[in-house]
Amino acid sequence: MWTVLRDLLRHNREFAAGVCLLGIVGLIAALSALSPYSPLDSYVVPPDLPPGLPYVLGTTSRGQDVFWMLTFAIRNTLLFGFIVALISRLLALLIGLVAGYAGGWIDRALMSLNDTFIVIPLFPILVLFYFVMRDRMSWASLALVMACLGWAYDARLIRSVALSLRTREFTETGIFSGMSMRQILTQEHLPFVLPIVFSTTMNNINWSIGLEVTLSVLGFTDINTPTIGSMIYWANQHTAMVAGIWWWVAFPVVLVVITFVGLFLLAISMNEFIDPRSRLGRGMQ
Amino acid sequence: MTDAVTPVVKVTHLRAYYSTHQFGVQREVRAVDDVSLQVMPDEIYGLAGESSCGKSTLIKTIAGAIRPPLAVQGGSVEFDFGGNKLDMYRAAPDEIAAIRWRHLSYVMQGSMGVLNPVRRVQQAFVDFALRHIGQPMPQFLDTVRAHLERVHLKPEVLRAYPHELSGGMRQRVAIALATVCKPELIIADEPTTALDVIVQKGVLDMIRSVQRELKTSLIFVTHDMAVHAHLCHRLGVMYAGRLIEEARTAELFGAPQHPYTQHLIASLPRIGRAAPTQALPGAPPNLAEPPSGCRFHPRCPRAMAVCQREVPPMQTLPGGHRVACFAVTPP
Amino acid sequence: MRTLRQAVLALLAALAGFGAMAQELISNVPRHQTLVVENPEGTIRNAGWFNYWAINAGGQSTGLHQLALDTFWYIDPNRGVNGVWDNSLASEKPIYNKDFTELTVKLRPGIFWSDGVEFTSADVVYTVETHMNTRGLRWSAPIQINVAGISAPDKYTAVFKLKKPNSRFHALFTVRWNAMWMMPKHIFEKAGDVIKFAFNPPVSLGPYTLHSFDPNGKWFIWQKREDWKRTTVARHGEPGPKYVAYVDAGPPDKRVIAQMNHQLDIIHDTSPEGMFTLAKQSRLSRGWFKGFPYAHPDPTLASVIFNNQNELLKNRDVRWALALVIDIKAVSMASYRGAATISAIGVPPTGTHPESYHKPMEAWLRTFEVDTGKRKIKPYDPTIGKQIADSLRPSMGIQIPDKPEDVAKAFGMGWWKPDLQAATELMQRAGFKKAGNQWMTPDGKPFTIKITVEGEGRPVMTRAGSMVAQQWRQFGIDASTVVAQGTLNDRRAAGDFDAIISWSVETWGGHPDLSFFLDSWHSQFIAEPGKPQPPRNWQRWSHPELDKIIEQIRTVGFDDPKGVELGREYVKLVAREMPTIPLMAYNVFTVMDETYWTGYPNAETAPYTDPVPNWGNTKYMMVKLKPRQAQ
Amino acid sequence: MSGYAAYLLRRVGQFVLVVFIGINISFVVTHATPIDPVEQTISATTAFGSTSPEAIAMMRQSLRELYGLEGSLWQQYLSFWKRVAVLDFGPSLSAFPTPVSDLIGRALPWTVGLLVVATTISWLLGNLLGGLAGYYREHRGLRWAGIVAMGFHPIPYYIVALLLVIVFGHLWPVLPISGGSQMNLAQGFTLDFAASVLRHSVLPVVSLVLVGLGGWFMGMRSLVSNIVSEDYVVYAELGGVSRRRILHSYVMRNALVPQVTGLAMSLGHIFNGAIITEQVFGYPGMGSLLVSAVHAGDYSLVLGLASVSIVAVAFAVLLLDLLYPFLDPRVKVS
Repeated sequence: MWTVLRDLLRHNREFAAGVCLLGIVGLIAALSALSPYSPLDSYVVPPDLPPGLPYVLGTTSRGQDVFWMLTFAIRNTLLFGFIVALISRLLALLIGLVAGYAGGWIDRALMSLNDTFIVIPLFPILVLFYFVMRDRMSWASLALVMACLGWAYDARLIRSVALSLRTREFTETGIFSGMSMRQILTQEHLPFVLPIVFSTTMNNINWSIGLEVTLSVLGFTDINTPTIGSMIYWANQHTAMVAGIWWWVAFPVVLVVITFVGLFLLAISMNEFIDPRSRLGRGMQ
Repeated sequence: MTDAVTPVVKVTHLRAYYSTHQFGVQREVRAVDDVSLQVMPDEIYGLAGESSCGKSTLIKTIAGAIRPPLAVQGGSVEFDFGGNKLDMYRAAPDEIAAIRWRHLSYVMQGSMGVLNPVRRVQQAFVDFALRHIGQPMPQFLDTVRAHLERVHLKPEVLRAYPHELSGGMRQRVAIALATVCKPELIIADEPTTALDVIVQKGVLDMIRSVQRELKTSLIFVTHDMAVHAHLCHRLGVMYAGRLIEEARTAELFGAPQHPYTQHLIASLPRIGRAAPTQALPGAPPNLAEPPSGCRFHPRCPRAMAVCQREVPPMQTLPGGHRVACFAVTPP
Repeated sequence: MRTLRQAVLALLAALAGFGAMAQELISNVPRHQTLVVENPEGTIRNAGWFNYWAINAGGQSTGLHQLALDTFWYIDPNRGVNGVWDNSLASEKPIYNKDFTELTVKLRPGIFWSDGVEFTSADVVYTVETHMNTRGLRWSAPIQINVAGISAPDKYTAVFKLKKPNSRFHALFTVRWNAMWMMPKHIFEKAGDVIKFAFNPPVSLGPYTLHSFDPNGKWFIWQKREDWKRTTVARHGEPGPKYVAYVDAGPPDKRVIAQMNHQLDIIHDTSPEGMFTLAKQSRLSRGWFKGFPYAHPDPTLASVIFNNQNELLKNRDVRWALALVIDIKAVSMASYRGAATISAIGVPPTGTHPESYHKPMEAWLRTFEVDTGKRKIKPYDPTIGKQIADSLRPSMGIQIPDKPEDVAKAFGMGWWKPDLQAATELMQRAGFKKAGNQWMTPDGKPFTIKITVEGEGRPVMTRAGSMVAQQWRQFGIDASTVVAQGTLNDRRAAGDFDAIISWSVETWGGHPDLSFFLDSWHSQFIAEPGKPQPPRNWQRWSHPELDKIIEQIRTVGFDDPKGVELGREYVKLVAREMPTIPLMAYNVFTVMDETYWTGYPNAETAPYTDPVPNWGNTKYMMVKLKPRQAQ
Repeated sequence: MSGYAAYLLRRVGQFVLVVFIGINISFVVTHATPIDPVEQTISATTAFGSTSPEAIAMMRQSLRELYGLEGSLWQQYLSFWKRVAVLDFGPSLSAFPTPVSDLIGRALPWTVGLLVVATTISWLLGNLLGGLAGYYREHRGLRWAGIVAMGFHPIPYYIVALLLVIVFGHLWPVLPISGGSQMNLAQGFTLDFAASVLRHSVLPVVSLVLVGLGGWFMGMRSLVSNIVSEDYVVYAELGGVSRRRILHSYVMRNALVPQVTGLAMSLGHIFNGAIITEQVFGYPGMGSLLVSAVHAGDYSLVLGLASVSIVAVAFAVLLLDLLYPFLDPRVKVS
């Protein structure tokens, strides 16, 4: 695995670029630990200063240092993406592998459920969830809800692989040697689907971050937690764009776009490595 | 055969390598290395050899069916269709396109997948042959139907989708497609290997009859010596990317010169032979780094010192029998 | 390939074409004859509905109640075109009998509906009786509760018989934002079920009639009536604009962009930053104040409203402690960038109120004392308004007034001095303990407060809320804000909050009477915890003294000076009790672009009405507007 | 043909399932909202005027009757399904008594129009360019097209829309950044109206296309670059079939099959994008209506909108599924 990564890094431009971009983003997120200010406090620095020294990326109309806010924002946003991805991966794996392995009516049932979740427009439903949960709609609960909605597309990919594994002889031998379904799935099949899981993770993170940003920009999430979305939200509250405080919107947008492109490059390079035919998880936006 | 007739295709010192460049590692597989041969009009020329000995690559190269990473490194492939001469690797693409199917057609290895899965069989005939046959559609279709009769197919197959046909039928369609324009040269790459024995027999007979009828030349590749014996006029044997022996079929089977050929023939099952033939030691070489000198020497029972140093030249014995081996000395 | 390239080029060309294609803002309506106004209601879901009297009807401030509806009286939140009080459909002020059980209204003759029918007492009787006989109309309830009967002795007189004495009954027909509008008898009596009647197109009693509207509810265009002379505003002159368009102008930044491109003459409200941007970049844009703080102080008192039914907040000491933690200067900066008019007392510092309340009570406030249990402190700092002005002068320069009375007018007078020591003492007296940096409730749990704010709906208030939360947090209280966008009204009514940034004090502005909100503060109306609380005692706070004051006010006349004295008693009471922490007037950044029209109201030279364009009172603005260049 | 029938049956079954699950979710969620439409109405009605408290109490009472909010949740659920059957969602509570179906009827055409146009453009353009890029690997222009498309693809709809608003609303104000058509223009099949609508839809469509394009582009490109090595393509080249012919009848034609499935699978996401975009551009469609309805606590309207969106998307998917067999003859037997 490591050698593969090393080779990819050396010889696959997309992969290398993706790693670099994410490296930058990750570094910025890590810096949040060093922030001199609490992300919740405002008017800790003079407002509306353009980028320069001592405030590298300028300050907001709320008297916050854009750079340090950004570190918290991107940290939380990434964390959010990872949590969603993690939980939804588990779901996707479970359903995908079981469906693929079991086949028959179980497969059919799971897949029609799966297709349902692929087709249903999620945004209205997320908005509705917000209006049920209101201030209980914390960042964590949103992550949970989105994880429960965001597994379908990848479950399909995993299932298709599992389906092909099912007919391989090692599965047969596994069955004859009396392995339980759980054993076969975890010991025999899991290793094969892991690469796909990895690449879909990237797309899934993109997807969840995208929605999180959208929702919080529309004020449909908890605005106390600094995320890229809530940063833009506050900027809009202060009509930063027209007021000429462009750095308040520009830098979050740039950073989040870097993140997206980075993750995305990783995903496609992984994809090409795994399986040139795979569909790049399109539609996950 | 008299020298007055010129060969349909003349291959000289042809070299075609697979060169891959992956993760910075340059690999070169010498699949076809310095091969020369000729095919005469109205002749079935067989190419024999174990799988992965380069025979498929050779005819792909002859047919100009090469795409990266396979590339021609040297030599030439010259066609002569009734005075209309051209060189596959020096002629302009449209010239090549012009001769394709009109003069030179091709039956692929495992012809199962050669038909566009989402379009009806008829479309294939239209795409491939219409412009050569140059008739208005209705007549053209009649011609096609007539031709299908030849290969014992009902005209209905034209309306069918590939997936609706059995393997054998698809094979026949492929062959019908390859022969419908009555080309001078047909290159057939293991056209029957994917079929079960009964169907195989039928297809072979059909190929022979069609060939007799159309007087086309045919390059026929298979690893199955029995098929060769049954079908071919002349036979070339390849080993590790090189042509090592070539002779009229009867002669080759009767008096094989090259140790490898002898082994091939010997290993054929014969009625009334008790002793099983002993297998050759070792395995065919890896063409990425082939043995020096004669590529067969590591396995050759009659290997000599020279075999390791030098590449044995192709020498012509009486009756056009050609062989590349130091152990063989012309009388 | 070539074909593809050509296709792409063609596409681009087409786009460019679109871009270049010049387009009038409004089709077939000359821009220079049109006033374009933002309607803060945004997109009207059922645009084709003009029956204002049916609850949940379509838009209200789509121009409908500013230009097409009318009723007896108007009270102006500022000076008024011709005095604060204007007899509109009525020709005289309300005439009560001495025990306030009968109200006589004299009507103005010669007023006509836009379809040529004259407006008479018959319409009044119809309107009132319809509300008496129909449930679920907008004013059914107040009418059914108050009115025993109505009669029309003659064409121009209407007499209300009231069920019980009520010296404020006329308020129902006195426009402050809106009031009970008159219905056209001749239309509605033919309409069948009043609740199901769309009243489209509306028959107008005002100087404009509906010209056209967007079925998707994004714009409504009104056209001046030929016979505008036969409407009530004619007394003040001819309305300037031939057309008035009320539009959904989108989010704050889009509004600013629109006005910069001179496509939006009046922005209803934007962020302070938006206001400053326009002041800087758009030569002809101006606010209520010519310079800083620009915004119009509505007669609305933005406050931190406690839920007084919350066990922890029942204790006055806690409420006072929380008040003393707040640094109003920071709140003013955070919310309004300093452009706020602060008020320490429970009356908005706007309209005539500074004269009637703030100035007279200054002396009392200076001597006012709070007992922290350990000592007595004088919390009031009369210089805070001035301090804010001074802190802004370096950046804003000459825009900041320096005459004390101007400073007081723009920034307010004094407020409570932050005093963490006193706050700590009060908290301790209330039984709270500080564990490390965290205040613990008497029963040992961490003291947490969630401040509910409205979010995008009211950016400025949201910003104020998060600043207050921050200050409380720094004092050691686990405080945070909760965005209740869209659900705020709901939660406010349900008492589903610890503290909420909103207002339970709204007044006439132009008239010292406080009954407009105060009457509803009587303990008789307080809902059980969890049960919905009727407006406007959102703090669910009651006090025997308050009840006494309210009951007395009910018995004195509207203009009786005794009302003001009682009002001051109320002010003292809430200052002692601190049921809500008054912050500042709700300043509205209404921005007016003088590219096409001049004569907008303003604080210095023409305070004739409230520029905030969703007020019914803004009908008076139309007669003052003049086209800038006659084209 | 029985194969086809079976396929048909399966797809219709899927359609029913989607509608059922989707609508149940939205029913449960909407009825779990803490928003009480009556209180919402009252506070909206009495926000500014002076209304005495006992008056409010009375109003509350009569509103409950008016809105017919009596009845158990189960009864409401049943009656709701009856309504869904005839697409009548009762009166909107925040726009009483206008029927929800009217409001949706007014918004739907806008969203559908936006969606259809944007999706068609991005799908066709993306597949065309992607196909060419996969076939003519060396073409520089196509390389760049690919890079641009990939650059935009991962960015969420909202951000792209925001950027467009900033650019065309602020830096270079040539295109309208809000609304669906010019003011005071009668809606109808007039040239002016059409032009105005077109003009107003440029930016929303562009933002949707920018995001959508990349996916199709890359999907198609990777498909094509695999298909060119398929036997039937190689064989056609050996057969001297013209490159054009090979490109569309062999390569693209085969690549389109999975791309159509892809389209069906991503319709839901595209719909999300459309309503988000509407929100940003103040476009008078379902998206704007949904958000405003949610703010007004009008759950009959919200429920209606959610249901219609789900049914509409599911239906669109069904249509594509039904077309699929004509694209891929193999379906009929499998």
